[in-house]
Amino acid sequence: MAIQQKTNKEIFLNGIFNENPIFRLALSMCPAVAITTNLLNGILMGVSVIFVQICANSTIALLKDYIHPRVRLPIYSLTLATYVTVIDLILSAYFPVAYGALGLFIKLIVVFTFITMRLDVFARKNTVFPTFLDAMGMGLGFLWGMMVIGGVRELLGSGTLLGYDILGFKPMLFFVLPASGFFIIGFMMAIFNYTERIYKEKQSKRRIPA
Amino acid sequence: MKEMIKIVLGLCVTCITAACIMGVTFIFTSDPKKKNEHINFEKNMFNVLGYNENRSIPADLKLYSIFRYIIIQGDNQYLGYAVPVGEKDSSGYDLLQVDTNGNFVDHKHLDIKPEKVMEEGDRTSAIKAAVGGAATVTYADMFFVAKVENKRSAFLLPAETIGFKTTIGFMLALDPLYNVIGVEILEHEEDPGLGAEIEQEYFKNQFQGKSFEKVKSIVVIKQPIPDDYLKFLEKKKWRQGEYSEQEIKAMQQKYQDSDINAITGATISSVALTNGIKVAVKKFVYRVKVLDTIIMNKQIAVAF
Amino acid sequence: MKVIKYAIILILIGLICGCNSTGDRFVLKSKFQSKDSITITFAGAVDDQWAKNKDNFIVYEEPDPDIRLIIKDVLLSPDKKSVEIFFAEPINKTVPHCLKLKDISSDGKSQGTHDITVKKFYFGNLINILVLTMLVQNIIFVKYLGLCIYLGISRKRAAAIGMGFTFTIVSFFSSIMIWFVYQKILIPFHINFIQIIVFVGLISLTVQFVDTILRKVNPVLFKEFGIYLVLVVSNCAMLAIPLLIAANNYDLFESIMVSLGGGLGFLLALFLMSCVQERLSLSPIPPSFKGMPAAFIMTGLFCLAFMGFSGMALF
Amino acid sequence: MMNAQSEKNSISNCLHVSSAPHIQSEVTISKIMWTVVVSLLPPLIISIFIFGFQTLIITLVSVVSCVVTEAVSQKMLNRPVTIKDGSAVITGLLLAYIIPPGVPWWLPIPGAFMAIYVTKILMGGLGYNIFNPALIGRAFLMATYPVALTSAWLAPIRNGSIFTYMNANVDAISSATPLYVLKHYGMAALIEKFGSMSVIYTDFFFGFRPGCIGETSAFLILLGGLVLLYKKYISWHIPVSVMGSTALLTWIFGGESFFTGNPLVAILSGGVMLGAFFMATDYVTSPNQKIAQLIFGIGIGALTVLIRLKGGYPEGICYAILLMNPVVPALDQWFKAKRFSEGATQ
Amino acid sequence: MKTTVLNIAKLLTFQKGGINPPEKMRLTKNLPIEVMPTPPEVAIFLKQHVGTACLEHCIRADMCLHFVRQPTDNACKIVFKGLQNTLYSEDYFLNDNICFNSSEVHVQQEEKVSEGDLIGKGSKLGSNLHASISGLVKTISDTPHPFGKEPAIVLSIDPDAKPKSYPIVNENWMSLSREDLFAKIKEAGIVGLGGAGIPIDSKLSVKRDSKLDTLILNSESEPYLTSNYRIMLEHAFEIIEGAKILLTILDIKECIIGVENNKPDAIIALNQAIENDTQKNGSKNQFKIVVQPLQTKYPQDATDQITFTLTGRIKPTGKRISASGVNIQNVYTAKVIYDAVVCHKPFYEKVITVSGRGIARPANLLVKIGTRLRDIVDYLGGMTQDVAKIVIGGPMLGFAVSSLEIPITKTTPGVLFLTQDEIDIQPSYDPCIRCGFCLQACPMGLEPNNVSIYVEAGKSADTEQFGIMEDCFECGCCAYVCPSKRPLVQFIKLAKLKILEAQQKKKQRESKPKESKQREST
Repeated sequence: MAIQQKTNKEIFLNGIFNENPIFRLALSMCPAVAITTNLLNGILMGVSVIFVQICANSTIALLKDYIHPRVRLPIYSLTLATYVTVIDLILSAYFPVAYGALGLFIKLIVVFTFITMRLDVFARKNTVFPTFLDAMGMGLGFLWGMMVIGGVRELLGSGTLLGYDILGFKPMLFFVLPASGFFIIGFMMAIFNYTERIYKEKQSKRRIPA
Repeated sequence: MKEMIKIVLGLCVTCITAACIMGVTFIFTSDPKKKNEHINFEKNMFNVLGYNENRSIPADLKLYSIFRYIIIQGDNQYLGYAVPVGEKDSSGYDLLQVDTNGNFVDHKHLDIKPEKVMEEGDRTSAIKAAVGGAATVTYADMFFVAKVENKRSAFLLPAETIGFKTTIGFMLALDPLYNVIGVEILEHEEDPGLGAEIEQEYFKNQFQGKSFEKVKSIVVIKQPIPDDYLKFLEKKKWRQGEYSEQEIKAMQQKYQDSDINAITGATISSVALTNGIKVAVKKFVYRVKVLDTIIMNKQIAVAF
Repeated sequence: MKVIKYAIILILIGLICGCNSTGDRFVLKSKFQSKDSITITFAGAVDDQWAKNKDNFIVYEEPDPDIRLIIKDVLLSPDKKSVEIFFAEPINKTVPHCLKLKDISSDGKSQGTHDITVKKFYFGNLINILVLTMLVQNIIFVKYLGLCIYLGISRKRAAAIGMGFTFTIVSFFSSIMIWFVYQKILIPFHINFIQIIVFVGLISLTVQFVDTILRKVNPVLFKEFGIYLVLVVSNCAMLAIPLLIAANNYDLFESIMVSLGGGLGFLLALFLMSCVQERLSLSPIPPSFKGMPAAFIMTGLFCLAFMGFSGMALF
Repeated sequence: MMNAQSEKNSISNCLHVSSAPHIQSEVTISKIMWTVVVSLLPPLIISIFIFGFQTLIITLVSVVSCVVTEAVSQKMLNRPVTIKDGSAVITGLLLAYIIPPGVPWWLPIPGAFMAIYVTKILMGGLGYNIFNPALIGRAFLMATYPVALTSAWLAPIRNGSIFTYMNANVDAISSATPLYVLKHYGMAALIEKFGSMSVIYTDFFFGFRPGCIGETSAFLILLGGLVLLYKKYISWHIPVSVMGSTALLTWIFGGESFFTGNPLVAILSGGVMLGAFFMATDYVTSPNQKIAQLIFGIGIGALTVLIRLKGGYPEGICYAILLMNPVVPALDQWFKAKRFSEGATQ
Repeated sequence: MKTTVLNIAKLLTFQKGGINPPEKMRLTKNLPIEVMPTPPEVAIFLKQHVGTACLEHCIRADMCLHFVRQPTDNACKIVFKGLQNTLYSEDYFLNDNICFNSSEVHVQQEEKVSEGDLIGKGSKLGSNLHASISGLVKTISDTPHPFGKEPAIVLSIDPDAKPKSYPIVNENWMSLSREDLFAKIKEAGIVGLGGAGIPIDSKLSVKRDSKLDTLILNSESEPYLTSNYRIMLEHAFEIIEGAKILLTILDIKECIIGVENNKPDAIIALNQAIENDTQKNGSKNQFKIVVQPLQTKYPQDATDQITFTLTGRIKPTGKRISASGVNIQNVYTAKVIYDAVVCHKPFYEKVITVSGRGIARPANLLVKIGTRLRDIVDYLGGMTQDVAKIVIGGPMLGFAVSSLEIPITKTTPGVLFLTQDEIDIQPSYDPCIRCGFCLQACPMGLEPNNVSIYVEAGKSADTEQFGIMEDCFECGCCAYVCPSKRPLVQFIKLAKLKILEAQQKKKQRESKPKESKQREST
């Protein structure tokens, strides 16, 4: 299989940069826009996603021989829904304040396209360890994205980071509003595109003398 | 056919496993969840009573909860108050049935354990059982009585009002003479930077120390808060010992009868909260007076 | 299109049945007049004497039967067929008010005591919910849900409209089903913690259902909308509507309105974005911003525009 | 006179060769834009007399920041710098005109960035923006500094001292706008606050009322609008339909009962005039065909009245235009010019 | 009389669009037609007209002259620069397609010819060519042409030859049959003088449609050009007679002459001629010829527009104008036909307007076909220093040229020497601001703005939806009104080219599978 030619490191890093679910694939943007008003929310959401993704991916990778391909999508939903319910219950029990902010979006992890996509594209065809790495990479990619957006918004919107006063004043209230998430994601994507372009240009320049 | 059976079996097994996992998690998390909720609620209550890092909670502070129900029996409407009775640690709950004119109707014992009383389902079914028969019982609201050294120190009442966008939930603390001790915003969805400022100390602390007489006719004015008062209201910024007890009292007295200064740019939210507090206090005081009169007259051994 | 037409007719019938009149023979109509008065219209002329006596009227808010509102004044209209009751303080129109009219005397005859409830027009409330969920709480520009599909589909206008309609239809049927299941099964049995799994299942079921029916009834329409049905299943906006309904404890008609409003709001957002995307595809956007980044920033601008609706209430 | 023979060599150097047509009308973008700028200036001058000298400072800051943003961003993107065509100046002027006069002087700067860079340059530059840049700038400021944008109103100066408000505490002299009074306290309160009805009409017409910097003087805006109409740079369809529908719908729904609203006050007391003449008519963000323009204008009027009467803000024209802007591509496609050959008899 | 013409309250005009550019007729309006002395050398192109047969060639050659076109010997560099990047660039070799509808050479090198001799024979869509001067055939070779270079017969003058005169020989043309008249016209090598220059015989020999009922004579409505006006003024009688000949050939009775009301004198003159004619012929006159004053508006002379204006008929998309039951000719064509029929004079000299501030002495000149611009410039006293553009034809439709070696053809209505301030050349253009001016100006109801935006975005092939292939006749109204000074006509030309390419590719793709299938079957 073509996928297995990749080294473990590549599999791991793939989700973080090349196929970053937020900035490159532009999937599952709803929480990235709606709840990243501060860094903590971003981290919590990211961690929940990592949890669900690792569990679901490993489960599917373990059980892939027993899943009939015809009913694979319902099974995916079921698996995801189970883990989402678990994390939902846990968060509501132990992090009631954060749960108030994340509430709906924790439940919506069920329909996160990129998780289902990874289940179908990767977990179904690979053994447990690479799947775990892939899930970890993807999850970390998501977490990283959420942290960046959350951090920028918290800093610019309320002048704090993780609740600690950094700037001492509130520069732009706009960044507390969810609408600002769109702008930040847009600009982050543009930065990604720009770096990629520069990188490719450099590579092609290197190739020419060789 | 064989495939069909295989698929069905596989799905069944998955469903059962999923159900097991969820069930187990639910069982493990339900108790801490409730506990957390309770703690959170209590924290809010203590906050609004003014207990914080600087002012510790007295050891003998006790909170008693009173629930109000609307009971409809045939054509008649009654109010039912589930009140804690018994001298020590509220050993049980009784139901006081009052008609709409404030006259005592009935007094029944409720078959419910004190620790279960916060559970709405259990409580309602206990009241239903006590009232019996064809009556409809609907939960209306609740309030708390705080007792320190066996004396009523405060009433706590959660209430809500319609704000600029959605409902604003808040908790009010009144002293035994119905003067406002404090206000705490529990939930709201006002605009950040505008209506959301109702959460800020400088706004909500304005209600502190307002007398009942003033609250009855309190209005919102569109003037900025005087500088000294503003500094006083921003409690978080108080440094240790900035204000002595006398100074605090003096400030409170100075602004006791002033109206509420609106938040700049969010008059609607300010007015909504102020009116909500006004209405809630008026209704509550009326009811507490009725309840107290009945308890006095009938000599019921309530815990609060 | 026929399906939509029938659905609209059904809803209208439901709404008309759902409207409530006072159900009283002598008292015809009652409504909130101004911010501190209520008007009652009678079938016949009432006596001056009766109307002037403030004690004949008892008014209270429904949840607080023990607290009577203080009546400042009662005005009888010239034709004596309607009465306007003024209160000392502004009334809270969001709560239903109960009125007790003691021994109404009309032409000397007693018409007996009447109990009526004054509340906001139910139909108006429903329309309010519809418009609010569509514009003020727009599922994409204010709630930020369903973005994957929104960004994926909105490049072509025909696709956007197809997706929007499919979404509306599915959300309409699924939310009816979900409302019954949630209110009649999950809540009574205290198993609402498995709502996610149930809702996902029911939505898939609805999609399958719509798919089958559409295939049989209108193959042309199916050809047009069929491809979007699959996408609807894995759409977080689709799941969010029942979750919102469940969280707010709406009644059946309100749920229907929320689902329709959500669907139409989604359609509106997709339509607007598709119009804009067609223009964006012709613009010389800086290369780094081409594609997704521009679409995101454009959505952000839409959000800014939709802030104009915030705080809106129709009735 | 040169000899044709000797001319032959030099001729290909100096002769232009291009495809027909070889003549062009004298109207250019810069001509249109600078005419708009000029017709926008009278409201600024009167605002200095009404609200004081700081309105000039705010307007200057706004214009300069818009122009600088445009120049810098175009430089960074390696595109021709087009600040000379005046479109950035218009955006700057309009942005300043729709914010209250009592705001801090630096406030337009973030708005200008949003208006010029995000709304215009990122979407492809002049001609490709979907939303009106100035209005997006205002909506952004509204979301970012809501307190300043909703409360920094000033009472008009009548004693002629234009330096009255310089360095003054804005809160102390703020005054509610007529629309705010109308929305929250009703018509009676408006009359009580501003004097009799006739005083309201004359004061509002000439601009002696609290409001945004450039929106108060209906008279001067009308003057500027008429210049543009006379020059045929805009057609009457959009301004008339915006103002007409606003007036009509206010008359129907604006009062205590139906058909009792005051349409004249509705038009004079907010930004409807400025919006109708200078913002809704922006070429880029308005439809081309006459019917589409009428629909566009009526849509703006209806949304304005909806937001004013039922919405959370006292004034709705800004958001109404912004909400109608994305509909323009669809309107353009639905209402196309009638093709000549369409009327053909087969 | 003059006032009555101007006072007509509502003059006829076409449905929508159109522009009113400054007329600029004053330069040459009052100058009578002046006969230019015979030049020492003329070059007569074998192909005298643009023709519609090779659309692609015309578009390609004319499209991209946007800023610089560098004609080399037989190729030109076509460059069209967009705002962001180059939209189109091609080295175009002119020899590829030029042999369409040109005439066959009928003389040999060094052969001696006299004025009016047949030197080229028209075949298919070509027309007869006649020697415009007496002298020697110097060479038959490539000569500069507005589109590059094309083969031409070059004649050098025989200084001793006397100018030939053509007395009236056939005043009673009425007695001739239709076929004879037709043959005479064909023989004279007349082409339509309105624009495209299609040979008159093909214009008149369209399938005889029973619907055909009206002959329309139009005149130029472009600024600067006054040759038609002078012809109408000075040769009104010939025009009326020519119209009658045309009516006879077409076998119809009705003729409408549309004249814009900025030429009141011409209207009077033509009316006078018609009056004289009726007086002379009395009851014998079976033709109905009327002069219709029209509102001054460009493009009043375009086929679709003049048909609608005068008859209210609209040409269906994709059909020829004869489907509307009208035949349209230029007034000058009528005059030339009169010459050919009544005087047996072949068409080898024509009246052109030489105008613009760039020429020392503007004039209405009667010149020989094939006269080089250089000779005209010399005759009129040279160019001024600030001439910036030389245009063959009117300012709206003409071709800019870069060389004075280019000769006059049968279709040339005038030569303009324009100065900098007359053309107002912009170094570049701006993006479209969607002002919609072009939508209002387009007489065909098209969307030039959208076409240009699509082309700039690299989606030229998608512009077929805007109907430019069927309806746009590149009148230039859109580009005239555009405040961004966008070269909209070039954009449209480029779009047309790309559409043609796409269509050809599609055809190839469609035909290929068929071939392969056939191969499979065999």
